[in-house]
Amino acid sequence: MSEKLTQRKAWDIVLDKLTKRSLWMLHYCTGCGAIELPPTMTSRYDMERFGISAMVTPRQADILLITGYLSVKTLQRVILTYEQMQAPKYVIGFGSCTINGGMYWNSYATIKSLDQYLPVELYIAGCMPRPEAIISSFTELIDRIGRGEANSWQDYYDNYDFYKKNQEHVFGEINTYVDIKDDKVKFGI
Amino acid sequence: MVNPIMLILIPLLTVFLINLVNIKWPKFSAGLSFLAIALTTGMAFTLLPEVMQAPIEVVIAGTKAPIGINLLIGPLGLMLSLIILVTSLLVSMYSFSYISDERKGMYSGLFLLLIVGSLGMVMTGDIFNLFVFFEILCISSYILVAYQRNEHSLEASIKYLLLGSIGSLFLLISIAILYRGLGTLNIADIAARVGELPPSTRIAAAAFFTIGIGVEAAIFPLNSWLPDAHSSAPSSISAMLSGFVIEVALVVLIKIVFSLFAFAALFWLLAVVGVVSLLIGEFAAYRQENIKRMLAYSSIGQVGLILFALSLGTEAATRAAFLQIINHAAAKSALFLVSGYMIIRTGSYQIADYRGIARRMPVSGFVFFLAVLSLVGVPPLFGFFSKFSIVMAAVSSGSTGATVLTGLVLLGTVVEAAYFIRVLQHFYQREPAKAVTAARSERGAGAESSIEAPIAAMLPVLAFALFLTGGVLLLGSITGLADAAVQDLFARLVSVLA
Amino acid sequence: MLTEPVALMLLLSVAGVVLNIILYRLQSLQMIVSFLVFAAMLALNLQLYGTIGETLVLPVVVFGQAMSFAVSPLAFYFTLMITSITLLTVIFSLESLRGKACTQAYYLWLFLKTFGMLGVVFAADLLTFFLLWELMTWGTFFLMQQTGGESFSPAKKYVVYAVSSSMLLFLGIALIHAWTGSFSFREVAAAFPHMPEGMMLLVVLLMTVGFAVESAMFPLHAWLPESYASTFTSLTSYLSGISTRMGIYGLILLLFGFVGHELADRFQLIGVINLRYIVSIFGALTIIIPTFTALFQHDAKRLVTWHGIGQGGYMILGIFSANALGIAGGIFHIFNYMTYVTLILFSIAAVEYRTGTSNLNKLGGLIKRQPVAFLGLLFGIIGLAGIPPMNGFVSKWFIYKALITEGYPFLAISAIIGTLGTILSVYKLIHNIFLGQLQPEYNEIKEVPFLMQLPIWVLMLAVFATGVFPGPILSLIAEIQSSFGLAPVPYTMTGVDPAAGTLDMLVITTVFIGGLLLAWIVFLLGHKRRHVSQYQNYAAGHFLDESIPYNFNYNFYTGFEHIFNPMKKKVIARTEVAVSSLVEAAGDYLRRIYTGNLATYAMYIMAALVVTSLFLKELI
Amino acid sequence: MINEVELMQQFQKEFPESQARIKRERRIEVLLPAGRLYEFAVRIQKKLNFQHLSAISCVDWIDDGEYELVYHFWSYELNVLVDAKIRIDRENPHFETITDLWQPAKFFERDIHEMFGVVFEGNEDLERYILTEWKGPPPMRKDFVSRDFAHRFYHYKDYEPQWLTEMQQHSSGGQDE
Amino acid sequence: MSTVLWIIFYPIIAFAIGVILLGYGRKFNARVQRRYGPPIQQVFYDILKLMSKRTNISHGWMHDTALVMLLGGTLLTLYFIPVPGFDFFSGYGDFLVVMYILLIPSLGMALGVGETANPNGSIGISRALQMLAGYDIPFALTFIGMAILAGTTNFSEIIALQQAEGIFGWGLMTNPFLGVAALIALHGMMGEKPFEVMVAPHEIATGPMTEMGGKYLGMMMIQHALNVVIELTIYINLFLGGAANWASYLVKLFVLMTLILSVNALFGRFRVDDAVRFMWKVPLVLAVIGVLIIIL
Repeated sequence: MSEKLTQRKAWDIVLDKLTKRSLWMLHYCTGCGAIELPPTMTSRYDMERFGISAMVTPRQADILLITGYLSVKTLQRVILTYEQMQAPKYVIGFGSCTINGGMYWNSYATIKSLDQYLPVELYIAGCMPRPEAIISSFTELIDRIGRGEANSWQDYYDNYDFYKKNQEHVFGEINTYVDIKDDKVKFGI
Repeated sequence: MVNPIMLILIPLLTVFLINLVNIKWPKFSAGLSFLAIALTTGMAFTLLPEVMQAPIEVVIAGTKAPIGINLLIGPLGLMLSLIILVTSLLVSMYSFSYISDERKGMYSGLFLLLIVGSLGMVMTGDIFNLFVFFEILCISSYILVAYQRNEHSLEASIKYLLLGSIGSLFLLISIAILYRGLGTLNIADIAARVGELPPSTRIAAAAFFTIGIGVEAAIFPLNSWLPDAHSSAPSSISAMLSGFVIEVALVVLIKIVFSLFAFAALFWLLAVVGVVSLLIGEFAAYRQENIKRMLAYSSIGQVGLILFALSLGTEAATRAAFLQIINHAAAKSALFLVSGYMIIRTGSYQIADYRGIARRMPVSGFVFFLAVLSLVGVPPLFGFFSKFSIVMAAVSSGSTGATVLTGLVLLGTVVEAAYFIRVLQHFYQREPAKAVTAARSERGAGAESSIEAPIAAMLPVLAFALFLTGGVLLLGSITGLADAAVQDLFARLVSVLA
Repeated sequence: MLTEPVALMLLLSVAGVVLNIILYRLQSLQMIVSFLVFAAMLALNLQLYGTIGETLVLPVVVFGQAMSFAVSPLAFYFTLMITSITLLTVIFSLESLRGKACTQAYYLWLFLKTFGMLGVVFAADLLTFFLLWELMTWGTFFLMQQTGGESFSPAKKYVVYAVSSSMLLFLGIALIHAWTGSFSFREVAAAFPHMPEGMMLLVVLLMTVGFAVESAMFPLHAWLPESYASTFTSLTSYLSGISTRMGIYGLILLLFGFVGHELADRFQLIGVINLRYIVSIFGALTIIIPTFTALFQHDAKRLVTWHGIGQGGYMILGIFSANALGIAGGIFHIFNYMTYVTLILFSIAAVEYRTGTSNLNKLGGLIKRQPVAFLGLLFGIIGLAGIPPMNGFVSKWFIYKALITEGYPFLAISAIIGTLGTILSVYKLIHNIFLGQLQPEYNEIKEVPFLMQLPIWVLMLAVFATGVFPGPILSLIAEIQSSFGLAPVPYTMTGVDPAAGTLDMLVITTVFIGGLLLAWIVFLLGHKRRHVSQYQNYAAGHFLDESIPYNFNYNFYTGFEHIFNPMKKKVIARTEVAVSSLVEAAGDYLRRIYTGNLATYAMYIMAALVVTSLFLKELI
Repeated sequence: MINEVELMQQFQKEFPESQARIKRERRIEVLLPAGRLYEFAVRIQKKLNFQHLSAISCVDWIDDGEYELVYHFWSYELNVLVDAKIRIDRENPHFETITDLWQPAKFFERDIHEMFGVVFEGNEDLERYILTEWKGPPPMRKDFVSRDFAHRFYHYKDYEPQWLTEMQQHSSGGQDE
Repeated sequence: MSTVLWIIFYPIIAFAIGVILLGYGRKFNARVQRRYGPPIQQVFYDILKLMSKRTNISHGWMHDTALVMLLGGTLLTLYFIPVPGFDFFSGYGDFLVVMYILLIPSLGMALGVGETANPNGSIGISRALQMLAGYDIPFALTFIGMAILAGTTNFSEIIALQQAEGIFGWGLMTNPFLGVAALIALHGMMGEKPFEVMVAPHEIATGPMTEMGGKYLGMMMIQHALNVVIELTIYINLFLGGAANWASYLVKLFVLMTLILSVNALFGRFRVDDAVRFMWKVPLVLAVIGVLIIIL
């Protein structure tokens, strides 16, 4: 996670303090961890208290949850979804499978460490973490955004070649019609 | 001042001349008949101004009534003879190229006889002469219908012959009743003394007379011969038959009914029968596949319309009827002549085989199109004004019955427009039928070459078309002539009996 | 006498017909000549305003009535529309018909039709009116079947409808003539009230049904969609723009010229139901049923022609409401409708010119290639749906206000149902053609040439300008109303006089533009935005590219399909088939009378003899 | 209703070179030579009315150098499952398809082709559908060791956080090798 | 002078009320599901976050202009609805104008969503338009009924009439059938649960908002907030006697919002054609009865 220190203007500080209260999570169940999300949403843990609610399309989402193991085939779809999301966006890796391959460490079909392919903001340890862990990760994320340190997404724009090389190593060329380098210039990230 | 008798003598003498000439030089017969008609037409036109003032009375030197020729030419008679002569002039020009087999001499002779018959009927003042000319007319048309000698036309002409002879028999009976009752054969005398006859004999004479002439005038129940006869006759002859023969018979019927048997009930009966035959003609034509039968049924319809207009009894209606007669003569003859060459080129009578023919016969297609529009009554053409005045006259005659009948007439027009437009669209289809592509003419061998009729045949057709479009300009003079004819007719009208 | 604009205009259109006959094969010459003649006619038309009130009598005398023409405010209003739309159609077709097959007679019939319409509108007596009305209907028939092939059968159906309608008119005119003895409008109008009750009802019924067929009122509208949509699209816009409105002109003439309002109310049936209310009910049905049929059309042109019928219903509702505002709304709606429907159809023609098809299921995403056509269609559909600031709204507002003040809630709600149906089908039109994914085969198409864009720009300006400043047109309509002796509409330059109702289009538009500016500022508050390709789209993680058709065009309103399917029983089409088979059966039956064997024929003659003699005997 | 014993005798009689035995109640196992399978399948489907082909599985006998294809036929009336086993060569695995008899065979054969590399002639749709991006050998073969491949192909994070080592000392669990 | 102030600040006040109403709605829903629920100002946070998104994607110039048209149309409608203390514009456009201006935002959104070339969006729009046809017919009939009853189509005159006789002069009291029909139709117009066919996250991925990200979605939420205020105010003006002062206006707003939210929280979503059939059965019949009472 690159520690890019941006000179943050006064307005950005206030903005971060306010926008941290509203995060929309992309309800995209990639692995076995997705079953933990309904309890966090419903009345017992109710993540909506923190302003986090589930959204269906990547355009509207801020958080992308990678819940569990990622086979090569799903990784393509995850990357397409990630690139369709609007910055600032945060990837949260669920469980040990995203950290170092987890239970499928020796499988030929699953990727071992997520941050080779996507800039990951937070990891939640556990094979599958319980709702309390998810809630604590969300609060951690909210504090980070508040402090203005949650800018792992800039890392994807900065060293896109590193990510691109790893991705092509695993599944060859895909065309997501999103030109990251051109976006970096256009949006001035 | 040429003596009106010449109008009948010249064609009659030419008939004998043709038979002589035919032995050595058969080719000249058609030319001779054309010349004769042209001469007669010229003379008729010279008579026009004088007749307008007063009808001419011609009595051949004192011969006894039944044999001597007693002519009475008024504006009505002259107008009809002009129609007859002009139409037959153009049709004879058409038949130069249309009739080309060895029996051309006979054809021209009978052609002239037909003209003599109709001229005589129109001009005669003597009732027996009327019968004589009526016989000449019928016999010549029987033979001409059978001219093509195929199985279909022979059967049609036999039917026509038998029905026609029944008709002339009734006519003879009616004349006999009148002669026995009044002892004279001159129409004017009969008209003056017809009151003396007891009502029952008068009714019998009227009934026999109406049915007698009615067969030839194609009134509803009596016209069963018409579809076969007109469709199987050679096109030039069916053009003549539809063009003026039926109309002449109809006008003569009305003239005699006006002068001798002017019963109000008879007028109503004829009006109703007129509308009924209009509807039958139009509805039957709607389902026809054979083009000439369709035109024949359409003639029945149009004659019905004319009969309805004539039997309304008002001056405006009669003038409108005369205009419609002129319109029908021009339009229907054009249609028959055009379809004549279509049949020759494609070798079939079925409309289905004429798909896309207008592309290869552009001029005839266009004339067919114009004639149809005129018959249906589309404004700039002549037909519109005749139909317009008929409806106006019928409705302004005031009686609710007439308005209802006019409604039916308009319904007939809608049906007529429907089937004629269907045929027209069929002609202008993009992809031609097999028969049309196979058709060849002397003009060129290619599939796209024009299979138009030869020039001699096209000229009369174009003349008719020109009349239909240009006729509007000389509408004033035509209505003037028609007015004079109406006055002449109404002068004879005996007080209308109950 | 010949210098008057009226005579010149009629003469020019006849000259146009003759010229086109002469230049039958040379299409380019035809185009230039027609363009010049129509331009001259429009110029003449503008001078016409000064000569309102004058009459022109032609030497041609038919049936004792000289053919006479007069310039009334209503005539000026309609000729303004006729000449302007014809000029626009000609300009449009200069480019869109270049090199197309079977267009030799295109301008010929266009001139014939224009001559017919001008004659009808200028006519000052019933004879000229009917003569040129026939000419006009036949002109429409020939215009309809320009493209040959499949356009023939709908054209034939039109002939049957048109001929029967003109026959009804003919009978009505004949009856009027029989009663009043003359054709000219003045005497007829004077003698009309004294006509006996039964005869007047018959005449009014005949004439109304005759005009209803031509203006495609509800039960008699079946001929319009198929026949208008199967000819060239520029002709479709010309026909649906002005041709069906001649029927409305006839209705106006009949209702205000002859019958007059107090008479129309005299045919009391039950309580409030009188002749006017019955025709308004038919008007309301004309709005609802065609609009909801348009909803399910798969072809752009048919969709718009079905709307043509629907919008006719508004005009009928407006005219037949006995309220100054309503009548002004109805007449104003004729002008509005002409502007935006021709605009829509020109845009569809532009699309068809480039893509070759107007099938809604095959098109999509053309906004990227034909922005001008899109803008044209957008302005057109806003006008058609009657949403401010376009002119469609103003005339609809007038009609609603009149219906509410007169206390006809169910007519007003039927109008609103019509508007909603219009909005739905109109959105389907613009969505299926311009929005959505661009199909790979339309990648290279370009915008239409300038000559085709010019009419679109002109009409867009007209639709917007008359929307914001309806004043000038309303002043003309007020003049029309006073010429018929009705109370003129209380109008102001930008809307309605505050006393009669609250509508000021200028204020609405300025506030709208203010709102847009404010929204634009809010839009700029966010960070920069970037245009992306159409394949960068949410498809639940699926990769999109050219090979995947990713459009929702077919069966756009599935919900309504379930609701309306049981109701679609095609009653009108079945009645038509029944009538034609009845005629065929009658034809077959009557043909059998001529059996062919001699004996029956002889028997017929004997029977005729017996009948005639019996008939005469007991009557003497 | 014929029971398993009679069924087995019938197989024995018609296919003398096959060994049929009853594994347990309602389960019959038939070892067939490769060539006779299609005949057996036709026989069992048409005559004995075994409508259901529940699965085709493949066993990799790496020692014998053979694949074993097991066809599981099931009959609804007899409620009996017949496993027909055949052996084919492992290096160049080929066998004819039975998709004309049973439609689902298309899917089973495609799966075996992808995982084991067996080519079924006559089955025109043997395209890959699970491991779409896989470039390596058919992964289910025994000679393909997934762990070595994973270590070579994927990147592992050297992950020795401080708290993990403390936990391991206190915890009673065994070492993770 | 006061009208200029009103013109400038009125949208901001309306936006604030709208945001609070929506926040209150989400809190209300949470509490019905026995959840704690987000803070009242949650909607404001959401809008702020959306507007501050760093990257925004658009599918063409029409996508942007349509969004501007969406918000612009709503602001236009806002000015034409009389609110206590500010009915300057209702002198220039009566409720017929308002009924038609209400259509501009939906048309704008439809064009923008169509431009995004996403079938989910198009299906969402087709459902929204069908629902529009569904609820607008009874709604319009109640309008017309009230107009005929009051004899005028001008908003402020209708309000004045209702306030003349105090509580019994309210539209709801004088003609309960029209009032109830309008309430059900209003429910459909707000797009609340039983009739929430447009934004159906489970079926068509939030329908029209599928491709709207960042500031586009922000603008749509601003518009939604304003729209809620507009629709409620229309109902209040026609049937609850308008508002003499701001206090009663706010109370009426919240009471009406609670009523609608309570129905919204309990119901599942109708299918489109069932929703439209319901709208053309119950409220339409009620409205027709109401109108018949008026004209007979």
